Amino acid sequence: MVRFLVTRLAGMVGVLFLVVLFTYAIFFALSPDPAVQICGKNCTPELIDQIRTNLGLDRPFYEQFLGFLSGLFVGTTYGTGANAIDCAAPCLGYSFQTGQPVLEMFEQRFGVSATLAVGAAVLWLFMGVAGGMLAAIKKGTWFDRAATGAALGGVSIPNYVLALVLQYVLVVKLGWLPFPQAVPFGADPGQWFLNFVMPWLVLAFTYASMYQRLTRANVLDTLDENFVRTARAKGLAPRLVWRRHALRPALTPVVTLFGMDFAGLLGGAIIIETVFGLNGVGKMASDSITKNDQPVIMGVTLVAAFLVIVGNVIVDIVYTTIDPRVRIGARA
Amino acid sequence: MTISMTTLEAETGGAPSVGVAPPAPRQGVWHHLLRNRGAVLALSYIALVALLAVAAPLVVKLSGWGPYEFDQSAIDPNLGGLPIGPLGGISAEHWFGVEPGTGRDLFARIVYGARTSMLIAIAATTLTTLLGVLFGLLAGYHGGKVDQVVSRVMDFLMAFPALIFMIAILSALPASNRAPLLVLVISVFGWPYLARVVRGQTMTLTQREFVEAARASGASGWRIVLLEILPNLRSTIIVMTTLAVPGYIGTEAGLSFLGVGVVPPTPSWGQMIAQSMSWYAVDPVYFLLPGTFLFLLVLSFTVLGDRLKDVVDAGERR
Amino acid sequence: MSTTSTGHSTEAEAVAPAAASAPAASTSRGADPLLRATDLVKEFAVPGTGGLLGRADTFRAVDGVSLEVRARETLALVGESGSGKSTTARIVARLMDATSGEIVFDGEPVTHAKGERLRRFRSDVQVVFQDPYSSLNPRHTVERIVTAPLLYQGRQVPGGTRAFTQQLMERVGLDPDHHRRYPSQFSGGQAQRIGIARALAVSPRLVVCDEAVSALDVSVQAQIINLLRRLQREEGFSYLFIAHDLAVVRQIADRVAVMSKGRIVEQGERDAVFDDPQHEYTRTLLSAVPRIRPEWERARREAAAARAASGHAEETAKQTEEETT
Amino acid sequence: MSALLEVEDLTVTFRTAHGPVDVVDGLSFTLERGASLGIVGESGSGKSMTSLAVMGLLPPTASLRGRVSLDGAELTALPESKVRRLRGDRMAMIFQDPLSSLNPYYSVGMQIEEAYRAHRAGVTRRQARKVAVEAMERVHIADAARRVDHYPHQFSGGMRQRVMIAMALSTEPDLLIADEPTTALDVTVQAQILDLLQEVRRETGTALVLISHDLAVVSEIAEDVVVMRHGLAVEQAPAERLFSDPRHPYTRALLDAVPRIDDEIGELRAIDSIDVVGGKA
Amino acid sequence: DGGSGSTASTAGGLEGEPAEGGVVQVLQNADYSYLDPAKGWDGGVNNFYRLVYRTLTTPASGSAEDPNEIVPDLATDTGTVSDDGLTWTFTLKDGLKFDNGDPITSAEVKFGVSRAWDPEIGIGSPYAKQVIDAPKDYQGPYVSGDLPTIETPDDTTIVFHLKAPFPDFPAVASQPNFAPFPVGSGAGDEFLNDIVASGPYTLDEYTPGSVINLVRNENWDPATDEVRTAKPDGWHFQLGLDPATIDERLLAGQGADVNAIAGNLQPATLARLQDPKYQDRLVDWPGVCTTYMGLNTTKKPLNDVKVRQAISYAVDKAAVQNGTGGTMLADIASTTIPQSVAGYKEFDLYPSEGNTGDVEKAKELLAEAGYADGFDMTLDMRTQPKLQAQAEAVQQSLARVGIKVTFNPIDTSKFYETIGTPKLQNDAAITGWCPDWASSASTVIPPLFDGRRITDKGNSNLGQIDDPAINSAIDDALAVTDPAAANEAWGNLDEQVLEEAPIVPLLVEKVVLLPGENVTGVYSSPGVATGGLDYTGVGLKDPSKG
Ligand SMILES: Nc1ncnc2c1ncn2[C@@H]1O[C@H](COP(=O)(O)OP(=O)(O)OP(=O)(O)O)[C@@H](O)[C@H]1O
Ligand SMILES: Nc1ncnc2c1ncn2[C@@H]1O[C@H](COP(=O)(O)OP(=O)(O)OP(=O)(O)O)[C@@H](O)[C@H]1O
Ligand SMILES: [Mg+2]
Ligand SMILES: [Mg+2]
Ligand code: NI
Repeated sequence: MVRFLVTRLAGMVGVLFLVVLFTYAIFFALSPDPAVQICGKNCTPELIDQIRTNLGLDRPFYEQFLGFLSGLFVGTTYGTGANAIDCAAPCLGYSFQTGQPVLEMFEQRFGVSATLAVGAAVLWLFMGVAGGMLAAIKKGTWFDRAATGAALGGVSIPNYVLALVLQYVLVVKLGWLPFPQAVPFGADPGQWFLNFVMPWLVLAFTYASMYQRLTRANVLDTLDENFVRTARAKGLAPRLVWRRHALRPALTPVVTLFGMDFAGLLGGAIIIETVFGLNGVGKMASDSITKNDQPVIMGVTLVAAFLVIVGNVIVDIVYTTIDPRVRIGARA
Repeated sequence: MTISMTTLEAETGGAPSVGVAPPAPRQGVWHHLLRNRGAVLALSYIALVALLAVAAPLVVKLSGWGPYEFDQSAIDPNLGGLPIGPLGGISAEHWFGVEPGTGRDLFARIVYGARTSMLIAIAATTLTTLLGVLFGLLAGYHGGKVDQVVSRVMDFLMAFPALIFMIAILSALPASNRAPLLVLVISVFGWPYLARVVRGQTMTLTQREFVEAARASGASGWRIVLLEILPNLRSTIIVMTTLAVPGYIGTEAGLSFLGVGVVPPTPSWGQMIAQSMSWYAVDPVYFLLPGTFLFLLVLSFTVLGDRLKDVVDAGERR
Repeated sequence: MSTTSTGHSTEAEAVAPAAASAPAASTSRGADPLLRATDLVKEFAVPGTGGLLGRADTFRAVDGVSLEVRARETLALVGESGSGKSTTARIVARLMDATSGEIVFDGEPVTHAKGERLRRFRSDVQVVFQDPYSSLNPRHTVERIVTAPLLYQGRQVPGGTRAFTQQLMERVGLDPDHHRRYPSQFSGGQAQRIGIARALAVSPRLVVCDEAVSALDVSVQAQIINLLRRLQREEGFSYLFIAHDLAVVRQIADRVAVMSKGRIVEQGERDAVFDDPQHEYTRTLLSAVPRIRPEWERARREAAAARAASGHAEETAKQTEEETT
Repeated sequence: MSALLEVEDLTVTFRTAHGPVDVVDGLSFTLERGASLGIVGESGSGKSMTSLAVMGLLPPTASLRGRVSLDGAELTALPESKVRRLRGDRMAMIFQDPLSSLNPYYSVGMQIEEAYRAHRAGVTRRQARKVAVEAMERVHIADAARRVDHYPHQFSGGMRQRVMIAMALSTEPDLLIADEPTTALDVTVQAQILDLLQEVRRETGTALVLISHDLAVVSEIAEDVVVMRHGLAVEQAPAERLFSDPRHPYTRALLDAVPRIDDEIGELRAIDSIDVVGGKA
Repeated sequence: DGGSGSTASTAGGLEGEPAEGGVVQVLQNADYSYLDPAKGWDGGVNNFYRLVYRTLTTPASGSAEDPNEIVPDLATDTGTVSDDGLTWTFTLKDGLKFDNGDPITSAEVKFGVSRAWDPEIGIGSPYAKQVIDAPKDYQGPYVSGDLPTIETPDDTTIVFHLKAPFPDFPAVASQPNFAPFPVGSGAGDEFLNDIVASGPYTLDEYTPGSVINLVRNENWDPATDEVRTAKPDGWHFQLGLDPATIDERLLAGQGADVNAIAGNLQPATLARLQDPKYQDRLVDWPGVCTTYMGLNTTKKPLNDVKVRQAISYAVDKAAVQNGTGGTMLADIASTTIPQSVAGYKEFDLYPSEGNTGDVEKAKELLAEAGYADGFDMTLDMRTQPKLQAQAEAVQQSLARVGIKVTFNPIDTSKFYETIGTPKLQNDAAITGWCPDWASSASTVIPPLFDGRRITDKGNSNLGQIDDPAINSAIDDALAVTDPAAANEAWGNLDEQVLEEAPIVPLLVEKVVLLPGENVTGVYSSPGVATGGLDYTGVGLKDPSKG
């Protein structure tokens, strides 16, 4: 187990390093001169050079990259003298647009993304897994057809279209819900719920459809397993056969997928946040892309990748608790 | 993006079992597929869109308006450029109505948009399939170090917040010709999902005795891979590919929606949806048309992939 | 040279008993054996151990195995599951490299043979596997399958693919008209014949049969055993015959080697091993074989003989006769 | 008093894409309490379907005609819920492949307990666990008290099959159906399992149906034997009669084909038909 | 006839005087660039700065008689100039305080202005640096210390020494970077998320990208301020909203949205305003920013004036207007100086029927230039719906005369960098220009057409026209001290330049707003909010609502 964890973590660090290097290199090569951005609307070539020197942009790639790396661990100071900006470890750089440290920006927006992700995840797990299970037991019935049809539709409809249609119906026409705004839970739990419920629904719908299909297929496969036949041969009640013997193995792949999807969402649901104007990480990413705020894009990419990788490791660890074969045979 | 990358794998259920399979002869698959109503409908719609896409210039000659021609007489300058007439300006002249602001013919733009969507999705699918199969086979067959390297690269690509990164790259790169770039970027992030499945199956197949038999017969590594293993991946590849197409159609639409799709004035469905979104209340036809076309195309490919998978699985169980 | 002129072991006289146990037994026979393996060792890394740092633990699947197969004779390798039989077979067939040890084929060392030498070795040594379906590529037709070895060795198919395939199929007792069928369109026994046909395609001198009949039904098993025996008689092959079913081994082997936990614990002429097992493990193995009670057997044979005498013979014979070409 | 198991004119039909197929065709036999019956036949002859039909576990695409009664109760006429209560209690079954037949997610102890508790209302976990340990001891699993918490993949093939037997025996059923219980096992382990089955029968008086394609295996255990081919019982007789005086040509052929360890080295009598298992294609 | 824009404008106001109290809701898509007035400088943030910062002078309130005028703010008047035009002296009012109660003296004003020279902070309005004399290597107070060319003889007097006479200096003194700063403060990132308020409001909460909350600055004395009424108790800015959602909310006007104001409506929303219930809160003002297409005169064949004139004739401005949202959102332009800016002169050198372009004339000119079969050219463009529609309209209309326009789509963030770098600039680009103050065209003509201002980077003379005649005419116009005479000079200069056709004026985008029904005090401010809503006068009819 310990060895497994160590190997896993070492792999994770390796992948993260690759992500950092790759991202940094790409943006180093592609992005327009940040000095020009900082310099603003009316700017002279001398001023640009001045800014480049101050930010160390005139140094070679590897030096800048090492600087960035060391910033992650020990922090950095941007600029010199009175104008120096301290960026404490882990420093992901600071926004050329707003001058804010990227990590701070991230922290400010993470709440919204997390709320979105958690709420949607609860919904989609419920809808997807329960729907998939029911459809599998009732295979061939009208319920199965309806649920499977809805899931097919769900994976096919772009969520921005769905978002708009829902907003038009629920908010504009019926007035049941407000236009979504990121109301903090602490401020007013009721409003918080009303404001988030539509984004949750939209976000959850696509995933729920996917999970429904996956769950249904897995459960059907598991029902074909010999050990389910054994359980039936023992004379167990159908519900028990179901719950105990069919579901647990069937849900294992769902867990893997969930880990990745959820971690991915924490890194920002870019379209939903943009469509609903919720200031989460995804919105921040798309805004910074529009403004070409390179350090922010890079920061978001890194943190999002970090979350996905950590998510994977967590899934692996969770696996060891749900699947005894992995638990004991850390060697598997 | 409508469909996250992980879907693909989920839909095919990770690694479908490699049956000790019957030939599953081609005509058998067709024969069973054509008996399924859903599959037939899906195929017909795909065929229709493909036909429209291929014959776009001809079709547009028939309908009378090109995709880039402005028709100022069809819109009302005093109402923000809203199409004149009910249903978004649908008329004998403009079969699907016109685009607000420009008066361009929506039928022509949808037909040409089909070109873009299909072309990009199919090109991306081809490229991902090539990459995915190649690397999947490499990793699965050789195992050991090769597998380690390929698997790490896949982990790395899959760990990336692909959408954010795609947008960032696409918006940063010079964009005179976006379509190949889109295909490239989509493929770079897409192949690991196929490769993972191919790798898994190759690993099981490599354990099978016929591989050993081939080796005992003196087959070299690449011959085993190409002549012995690859044919057994056929159904997996077909199914995965069919299921990948709707994903990429969705991805293209999503990227276009976020403003990094194909270069205007070339129409694409995603771009049309993005532009039509603000008009949904006043010109619902404009909003619904590209959305419906897209929805149906994605749905058709998904249904087709699903049914194909059923047929192939059933064949393998036989 | 062996005095055994056919694989028909009933005729085989007892040979020098010196061949009894482990280390290289080559001295007992004047001539060189067709294949000689000396001191084979195979270690596998235990998966999951080792990792980034440190060496993986190893596990010895084959631990100092020496054996030899003589021309036109059948050496059977028996032992329980996991004793290292298949691993030994793979090493001998050069499908896997031994950790240490040496293999000599037809007087030439082939342990590390490469290129042209390995190619020749490949056409001299062929393998028939346990699971007939698994060992045949489900996506290839019989034609593809049986000509594959020639293709892989870059040789011409003598007389054209079709004719060659049909002639091979006839030799193993398959309907030549089925040459375009896929393996799944055959029964297990038929599929196993395809596997044998593939081995025959390159006219090998040694055929390694790794549990070639274990997966088959009794009746089908009998057909295949008969076929293998017939081919040995006709073509003069040597077999390295791996099995866990001692009853089958008794039927086909000239000599027997018993493996346990990666080692050969007993080796000798068939009847010597069966009638007078020296090693405790061999005795356990023998006693575990299920048997039909001898008195029932006797009664049945008598009844059969009686029936034959009373004229039912024709009918029965038709039903049960070994099918031949 | 009626026999323990009576099967009368049992026919199992599969609905397939190419029309209905009878895989068991008019099979009848009876089994007395404590007796043992062997069913032999080549692969695909319908042995497993027969046993599944008795247990009421046929796949959904199969339908059944004829009559199966256990201890006078006509299973084929009972509602599923009633049959379910008999299953695992009065009649139990063990399957060919012990690894896939055990749920990898639960400890073997839990799986045995579960079988027991399903039919003993009000049994505490503790009691059930004790039964599980005892059952495991009875099938000679050393250190049962500790191993009860292990998972299937931690056992060897023979031990898994023992666990399956322990599970089946935990409720002391009247009837035990063993469908090819030793096919996946080594000869030595096979011998142990066969001994174990004999021992269990002796000790508990459970009637046994042993299914195998290996005539020698059946001959060691069964008192009566049914020989099946293509879904039909071609011959049914007490073991001694069947083995010493087989009447049906197919039975004879089958017996001739068995390789013998003791003598008779020579051409084996094989059944002359390329299509013996032709049904597979 | 080019004056189609003048009719549509509403004076603004919406019935009723603002009452004291309440919170104004501002719905906005983008966050403000910077809270620091030395860094930020665009129509939106300048408007916001007026709520929290005061400068020496400031544009008049939107409700003033002449909203284009520059009026005193911290200073008692708009400054006194020396005879040589090189020295400007301002006197501060009494009783000025920061939000913490500290008095505002000339030292604080000087300190604030001197921050403009800091290379990293002073990235806002460039005028202070351009016109005020300073040591060559001066880099702001944090690096170089005191700036000797600004003198503060006493607490209320501040004297600026200029490099050259600049009659518009009062307008320069209204730029955001003339806001006072406590001496020594504001280095590095100190004012990233905070402000030192001198105006009527101060910052209560700021979550970048989502929320800005302003509350009253208790130390602001209304008696010292003639521009701001500051009736509401606070301002609540909701940032990062989707433009379509903003419109939906304005239309729906639920809850606190009755107190909401926002930027321009989307074209798609216009068709929904026909309902009379929206008509009386609809605001429709002419704009001050000209949308034009620059023609790179250094590239062949655009170096030929005939070709440029042909393009000027050929462009279908009506189509461009439709793509922008039709007549409600844009007026067609034929001049560089928009109508609402002082100096506007009405003329149309390249007229056509219905502004759809004169294809005949264009073809004629092309033939004369030797391009009867047309030619290929590349247009730099941004892939945003409106800008894309404009580019597509131009592409279509030029196709009529055989000119094939290829797009070079550039990401929005890189657009100005690309077109502002002559090395990267292609044949043409569509962009806009807003004057920095509306009291004179001195921030329209020189930056766009002065050949001596062409720089390697950050160039705004997209035509790259460097005509000695125009250059000297610009010098002359800048030197005119009489405002009326100066305005006339600019107007004539505009016409003179367009004869050369270095740009094609396309449109002046209008301001179309739909404030919540409880909002009043709605006036246009050409000077500070580029023609948009002036925040300083806005208030609520009934503070208890919403
Ligand atoms: N590639 C491998 N990696 C690791 N261990 C292996 C490998 N192949 C075989 N082994 C191990 O080596 C041992 C011997 O295996 P081998 O297949 O030779 O046994 P066998 O005698 O053929 O058994 P069976 O009768 O089950 O076929 C077994 O314990 C097996 O698990
Ligand atoms: N789901 C199914 N649909 C159609 N036919 C089936 C199905 N399952 C089994 N069969 C057929 O039923 C017949 C009897 O199968 P059964 O499993 O009883 O054979 P068996 O005697 O147990 O063989 P084996 O020794 O291989 O286990 C076979 O021919 C098989 O092909
Ligand atoms: Mg083996
Ligand atoms: Mg069976
Ligand atoms: Ni069919």
